[in-house]
Amino acid sequence: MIRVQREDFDAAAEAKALVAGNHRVGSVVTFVGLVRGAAGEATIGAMTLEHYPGMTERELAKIDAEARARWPLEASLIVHRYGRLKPGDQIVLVVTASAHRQAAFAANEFLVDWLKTKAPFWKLESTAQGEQWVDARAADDYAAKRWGPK
Amino acid sequence: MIRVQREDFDAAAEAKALVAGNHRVGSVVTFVGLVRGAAGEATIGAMTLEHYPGMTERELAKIDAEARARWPLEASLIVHRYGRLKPGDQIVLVVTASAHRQAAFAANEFLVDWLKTKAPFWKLESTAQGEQWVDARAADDYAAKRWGPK
Amino acid sequence: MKVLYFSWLKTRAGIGEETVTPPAGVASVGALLNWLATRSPGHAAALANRSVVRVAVNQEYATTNAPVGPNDEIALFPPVTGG
Amino acid sequence: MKVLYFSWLKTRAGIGEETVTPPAGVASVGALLNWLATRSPGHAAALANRSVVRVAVNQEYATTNAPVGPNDEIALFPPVTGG
Repeated sequence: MIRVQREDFDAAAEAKALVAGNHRVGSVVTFVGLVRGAAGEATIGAMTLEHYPGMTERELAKIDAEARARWPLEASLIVHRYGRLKPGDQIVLVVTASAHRQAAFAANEFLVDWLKTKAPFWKLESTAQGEQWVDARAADDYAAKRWGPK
Repeated sequence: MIRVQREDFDAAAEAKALVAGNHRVGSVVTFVGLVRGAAGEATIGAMTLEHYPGMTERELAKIDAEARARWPLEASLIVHRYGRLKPGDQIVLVVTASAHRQAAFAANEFLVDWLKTKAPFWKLESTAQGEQWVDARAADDYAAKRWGPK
Repeated sequence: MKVLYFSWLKTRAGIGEETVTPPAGVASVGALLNWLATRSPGHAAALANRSVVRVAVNQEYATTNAPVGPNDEIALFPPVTGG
Repeated sequence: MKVLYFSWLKTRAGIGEETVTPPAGVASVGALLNWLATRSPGHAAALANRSVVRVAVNQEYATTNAPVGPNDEIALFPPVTGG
């Protein structure tokens, strides 16, 4: 399942609803990405996430389907926010549930790596020096590539 | 931080409290282990977790310190329950928080792997066929060994 | 043909969305980018460094030689930075 | 010397905790296990397969040749299965 929304999310409530009543689930891994308070030397006042409505949902759904095809997951969920956020705010939630922990951990890392290089979101940081679009990190491409071709 | 308790836990509340006000944290990874509803062919009615009070806390604290030494974590938490649990109940919570996701993911997997082979807990499964102590899994030893000597 | 610009491509081009009718010969992503770059100094600045311009045709990632037609939605944006 | 048994070692030995005074020659974990196995058929059954008996001395994992003394807390248990 995937969702793109302006609103905040409750990670535990989402994870609980996702596996409720499914007693085949033994491991639930949850990733939450937060807005950090600094970019290098500069203090971040706010962060605005722009996205491409329509394509975002398609890309997240494709990534989710890919993870479901690669690992024996009982359930998975991606929730990604857009709009204006403050340091400490939640940006993204990825939940993976499986009978065994290896699948839940690996699928979760895969989803986070891939959504960072595929999902059409762009971060605009506001600091005392003004507004600045965040550059893509080569480390993210590298992290995504280790999973092989999509 | 580590805690051993009979009571259930609220994973999101624990994670939130752990990183509250720390704007260096960009990634929070949460692992929750649940009681599964079946062991092979047998349906599990209940699961009792016995432990060694005192040594349990020492081992968890050692594992936690080892993870903190290996990865640049902003915060970490292990909560492990004992006593009688039902399928779907939460057994263990591991939370790791870091500036970057790689450290949070790796430290979390390390903690789960190590606590499964080091922390003195033993599972007793109750099925229609009676009570049975769960055997240690060779796969868990193997998973823990990939992190090298402790 | 609808063209969308995101992130700093939107800022540089000075426009977020426009409907364009390129000449008949403009039938691929690459040709479209070349033609769009001639529309204004802002467009030229936005498209100056093609190595950091990603393209989607009808909301799917596309390469330079992918075909484009009058009914397509083309989106231009830098490498993504979500998550 | 206090000896604790957990999981199926407790079930087989028929006791969870006992205070024992082994002979003076019993000064290592290995010697203690040999001596404990003689205390009852249950003890013998619990300790029959040493490869699945783990030992802690004063709440720290210990190997067969680790020393044990009168004031120590010794715990015997199978490989752990928590998490």
